Amino acid sequence: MSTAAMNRNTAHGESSSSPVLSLIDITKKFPGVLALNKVSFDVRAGEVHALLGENGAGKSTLMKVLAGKHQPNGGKIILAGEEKSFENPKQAKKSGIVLIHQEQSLVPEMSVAENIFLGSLPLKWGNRVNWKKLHADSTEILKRLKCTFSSRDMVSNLSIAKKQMVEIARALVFTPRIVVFDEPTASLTDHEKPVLYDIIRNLQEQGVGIVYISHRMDEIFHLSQRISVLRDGEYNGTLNTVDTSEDEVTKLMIGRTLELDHASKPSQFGEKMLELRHLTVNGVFEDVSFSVRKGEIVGMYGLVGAGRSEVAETVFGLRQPSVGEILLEGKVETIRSSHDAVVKGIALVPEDRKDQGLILGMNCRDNMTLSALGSVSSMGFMKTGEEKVVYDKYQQAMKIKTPSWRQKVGNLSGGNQQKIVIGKWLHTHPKLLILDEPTRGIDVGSKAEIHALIKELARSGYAVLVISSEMPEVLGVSNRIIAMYDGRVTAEFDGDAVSEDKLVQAITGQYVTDASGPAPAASA
Amino acid sequence: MLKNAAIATSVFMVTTTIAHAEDPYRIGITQNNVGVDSYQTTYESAFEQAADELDNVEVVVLDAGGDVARQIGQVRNLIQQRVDAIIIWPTNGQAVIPVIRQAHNAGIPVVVTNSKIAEAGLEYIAAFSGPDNVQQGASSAEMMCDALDGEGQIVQIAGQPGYTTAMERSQGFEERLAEACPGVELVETQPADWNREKAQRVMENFLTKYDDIDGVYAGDDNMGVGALNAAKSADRAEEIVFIGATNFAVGYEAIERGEYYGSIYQSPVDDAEAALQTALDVLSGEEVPKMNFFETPKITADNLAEFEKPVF
Amino acid sequence: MASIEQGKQAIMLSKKHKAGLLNFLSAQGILVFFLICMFAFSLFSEQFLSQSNIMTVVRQASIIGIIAVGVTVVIIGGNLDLSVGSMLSFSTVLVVDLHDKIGPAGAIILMFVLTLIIGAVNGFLIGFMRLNSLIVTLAMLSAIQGLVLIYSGGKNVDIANQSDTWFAFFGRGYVLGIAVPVILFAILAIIVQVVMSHTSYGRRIFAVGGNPAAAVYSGIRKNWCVFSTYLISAFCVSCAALVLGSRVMGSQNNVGQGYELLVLAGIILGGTSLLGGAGSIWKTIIGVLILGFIQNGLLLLGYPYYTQWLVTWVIIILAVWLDLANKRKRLFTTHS
Amino acid sequence: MINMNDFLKGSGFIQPIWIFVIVITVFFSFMSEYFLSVGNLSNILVQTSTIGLIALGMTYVMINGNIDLSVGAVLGLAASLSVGLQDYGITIAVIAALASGLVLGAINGLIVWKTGVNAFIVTLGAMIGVRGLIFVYTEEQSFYATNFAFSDFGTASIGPFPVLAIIFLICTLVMHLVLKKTGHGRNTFAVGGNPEAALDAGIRIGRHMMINFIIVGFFAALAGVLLATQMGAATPNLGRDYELWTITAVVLGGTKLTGGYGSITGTLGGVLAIGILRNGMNLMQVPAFYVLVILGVILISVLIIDQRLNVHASKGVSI
Repeated sequence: MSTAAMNRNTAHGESSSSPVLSLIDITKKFPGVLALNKVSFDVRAGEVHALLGENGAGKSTLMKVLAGKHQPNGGKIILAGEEKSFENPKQAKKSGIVLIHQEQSLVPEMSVAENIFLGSLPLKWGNRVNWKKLHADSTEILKRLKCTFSSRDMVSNLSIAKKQMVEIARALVFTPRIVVFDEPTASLTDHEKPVLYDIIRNLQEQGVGIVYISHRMDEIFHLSQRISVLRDGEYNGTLNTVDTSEDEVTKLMIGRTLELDHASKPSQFGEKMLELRHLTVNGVFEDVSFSVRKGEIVGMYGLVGAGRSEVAETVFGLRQPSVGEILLEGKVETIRSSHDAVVKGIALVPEDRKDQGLILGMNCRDNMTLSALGSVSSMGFMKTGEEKVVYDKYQQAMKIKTPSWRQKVGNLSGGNQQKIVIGKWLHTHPKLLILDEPTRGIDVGSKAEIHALIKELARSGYAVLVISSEMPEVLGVSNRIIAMYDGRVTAEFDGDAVSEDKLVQAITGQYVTDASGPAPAASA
Repeated sequence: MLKNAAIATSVFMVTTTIAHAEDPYRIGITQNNVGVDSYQTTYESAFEQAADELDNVEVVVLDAGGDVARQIGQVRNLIQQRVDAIIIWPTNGQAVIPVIRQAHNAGIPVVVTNSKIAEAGLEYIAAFSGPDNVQQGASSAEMMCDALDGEGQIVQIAGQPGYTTAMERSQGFEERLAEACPGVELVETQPADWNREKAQRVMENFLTKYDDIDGVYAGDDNMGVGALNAAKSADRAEEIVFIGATNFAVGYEAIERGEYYGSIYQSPVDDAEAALQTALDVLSGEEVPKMNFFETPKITADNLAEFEKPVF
Repeated sequence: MASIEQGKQAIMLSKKHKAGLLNFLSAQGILVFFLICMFAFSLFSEQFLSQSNIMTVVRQASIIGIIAVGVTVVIIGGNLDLSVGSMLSFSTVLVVDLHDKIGPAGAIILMFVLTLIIGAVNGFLIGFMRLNSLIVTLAMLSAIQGLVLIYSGGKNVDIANQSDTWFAFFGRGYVLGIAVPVILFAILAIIVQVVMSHTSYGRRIFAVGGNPAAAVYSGIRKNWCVFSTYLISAFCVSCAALVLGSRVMGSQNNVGQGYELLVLAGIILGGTSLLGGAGSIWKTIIGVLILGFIQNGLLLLGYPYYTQWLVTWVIIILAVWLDLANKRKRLFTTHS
Repeated sequence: MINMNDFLKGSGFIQPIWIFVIVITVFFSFMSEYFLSVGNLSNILVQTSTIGLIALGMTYVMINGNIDLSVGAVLGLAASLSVGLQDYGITIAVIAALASGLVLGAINGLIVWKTGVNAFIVTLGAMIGVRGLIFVYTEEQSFYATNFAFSDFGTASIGPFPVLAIIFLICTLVMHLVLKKTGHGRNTFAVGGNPEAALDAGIRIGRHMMINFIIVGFFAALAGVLLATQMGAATPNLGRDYELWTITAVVLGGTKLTGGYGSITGTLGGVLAIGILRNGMNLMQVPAFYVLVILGVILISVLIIDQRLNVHASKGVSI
């Protein structure tokens, strides 16, 4: 702790300008929980200040206090030398503080312009919207962001990346003094990120103070000047980016050095567990062929919208193929429904944990046994004793941190939630495990644990398909990598012998191997 | 039955007198709420049958489903279609007056059937044809007096609040009761919406609330039999006199068994035929009195044999 | 880090113990409210707590209660069923009309089969066609009412020989001094409660209502689950029709009109959320009984019948509000 | 084929419900000679104006992500007040009636806003309770307007156009413009489409909800007053089941129960569809019992068609 305190002092000492924003001793209590305990944080004009911490450390709460969404129980907010207290988000926005959300916070059935000016539509007399001004102003903002879409487009028709741009455009409505980016790249792919970086630098040049929250070390070291760390609701130090290393930051975040599982990738492969032959779902993806062997981890890499999740959903019986075959252990199978898929030994850890993975209002135990209720019941009646045994087994095996099995899963951190989803599927004893973005929005510690778990599962004979938009993840776990672009498989690589350049080219449609090119039969 | 015969003859006569007319008369009827009870349903089929038997009548049969607004719309539609006459079974005695006035102004004669409309509207209608509900209530009160020998405490189960028939029967009953036998005290009135099950529930509550009930007056036999059911379940049917109105088959049988004291005999067939006949009379230019009540006699165990069992 | 977590939990737990009684009371708020109501009425009316009055109220409430048991399952599964009113008319008219035509046994069997078919139509449209349950059951409310009228030709139906048919048992019979409708209600409630809380089927329904997408992604056959809740609802309506038909020994075409709202009011009053994934049969029973006793109590006190509507208005909102307020630990929402 | 889909889906300028309206109009005009007459068409407009006026307000409430089940009862109360208070003069009676709608709407809105209780539950309670208020006020009696000026208004026409139809169409136009062009209208979409985002953007979601409940309360009351002018009277049971037909009409018009999507033009189509079906079936003398079944079946069919079109449009997995 003393090193951290020292670092903080050093950081302050070196500052060329005084902070435009200071949060001093902010305390926030929720019923039964002390979410923030006397946290201090400041941002200078024109700097990118990264805010780090594991999930549940209090980053988002701190930013919500700043943006007027929560009222602090103690502490001060000083903006440009003036003490402020924001009763609602609008006041904070008026003072030039803008929060760009992690979750999509757009209204789908409204135009881009209306979304940009949400809550502050320009009005004429009689409460009438001044459309001329609205679109003129919006167009100008979009131009600054180099966006190609029109302010009149309906948001529901935009791609995820473009939606993210609309969120950012919102920040520029009022001349912002502070912009908070909360996991802005979560839904962006690697090739879309540079646009975002440009925007951030542009804001910096205009003297805007940036708070940047992310789990991705590479981004933080690429962008930020300073890094502050929160742990368990308490301030844990500030570091100058140039003077520190990933290891030091990680240590500060989790309070220990990360015990990375450096065990190598699995290497013993069995027969083909899953094989797709020219699989097509009309209008979604086309002519997808690849296979996964037992004991093998196959990574599927591509942009959001490239059709990766959709391929997984088709294998899991949630979509029906228009053309092509799915083979399980060498036999052609029709998978009619997700229930059918479970019976046939397929497990899918879905992309969206909260919406697809868990029943948030149910307790940990009930979520854990949900996919294999037959195993913990007889004649339809639940055997609660056995249920508890099953739960305890996976809870211990995966080190799930929860006070009791009675805890609602909605109250757990992202990492622990994801482990419950994985536990749920392991208990079905599948032969094929598909993980769609298994570590999205999960803190560094849990991430490493999950990666190790995936490798261990493969070594014990599972066929594993990992879908991810994070290159390090794909490279780190996969034996083979399937690249997808625009609904097609563009290339297949050896996981240990591929260059990052080639991968990027493959998922942006610039590189196609001969082997996986579209077969002429499929287009007929 | 003499009366039926009389109507049949008059229908026959009308048929012969206007058989030479080039176009048949188009008569539109909008009923209150067919299907809510058998009376209205029987009325409808009797009306259609009576019309079928005449060559020169074409009818447009509509049902308001108990909704005043819909009935008004239907009358407007009938005006629009330029029917020759409109028969209306009012969902509400006052609310239909403006639209009746509209029909009147459009030169289409209106015959009100079954339940009366308020005085203000009388000048716009050609005639009313139906039972006298106030008189029915009074008759029931008289039966109650006879049955109880002018002494006792009774309860009333009324029809759906806000409906003319329910109000008129209650009014007739209460006024006549006070007048004819002040010794009989009406302790409580609750509505049961013409619904037998509801009447059964209301009566169950009366039975727990009052240790001593000598008589029950129900707005129709359907509800009266519900009350009887409740009293039988509580083993108190013996000590209670049940009197209803609009004799239903179930009520008729109960009178036969001696469980039910009496009711008012009112035939939907008479009702329907009288309405059609009144309309035809008006169309053929006859002088028709404003108020045409058909007879609704008391029915008790004494004169039960004089009446056919109702078909509904 | 683990120790901090545990520390936090320990603090939370000890706080919980201190507020134990208060928590218990607020969790059982509706039950407490129920007892207060009963007490208040008994002060003003001597008959209110008499055995015969209580039995009357419970017997009268059991028809609504039986239907509410089924609809609670539908609601836990994340849907609504507004068609139960018309369906009750349909089943009652059917069983009464068929009684004299094919005998009581045949009538009952055929009535159950046909009602279940209607339930299956609801279930098919909502479960498999994935249509919105509010609108579908609203449309069915109208369509089934039409079917009843077409079937009966708009006439009342009656059982001719009422004195010696064993059909009378369901609505008028007594076993050990307890009315058969009450016994049926109790048996159905217990069975369904056990199914919902102790079987894998019940667990699946809770999952489907709690998060339909996650249920599908967990390999649960959501469509079948939703479909089956409407069969349960239809089955309960059939049982209610049995009681109603036997009690009245006749039926009108609109006998079930408005029941859908009474049932919903009882369920909401009991505290089952309309959002799905939560709720219980016990709550529903309490809610239905509260409605019954309030109606009865007000009548005994001599208030006109429509005052119960005003009282229902107030207590429904109060009950749900206080429940919510207790969960969020504050009386009012904070947004502007 | 794809173009046809787009067309039916309403991404063009014609909404699917209007195609349905056109189809049944053509159908009935072949089936009945009276159907296409000016008189009959204006009849349809007058008859749909009651449900139609309420549906205008209901569209706002539903786009806002709420629902109002109490409209039928509010209509009944306003009708009773507008007739029952005529001893104080027609103007005062009408003002009091409209005010009752505003107040009850405000009460509903305030409860939804401040307590956070689901609007379905709040207004279900109000639906039962306000009906109780009517009975307390009227003591179960129907009220009669002694002054014919009141009922003359309900039957008056300007040229061939009935006054009630004109009022309805003007209100429709105004509400369409308010929804499309004003800050309140746009924010109504925002609150229904994404309440969380609206809150973050500083939109006062509680206030917008309350305003919309007041709007629907007002229109329910206005519909009640106008219905009373058609009858020159008011009955305590007036407006029962109207909430169901109103919601049905709004949903037919394409407004989503989940909020954030809908239009007044669609609602107008929905209201007209139900009105034309009822009128046309009356003209064809379809027995009343069958009308109920046909309306139910048509409603479900429209839902199915609408869903099929949307499934093809969205590429997501249908859960």
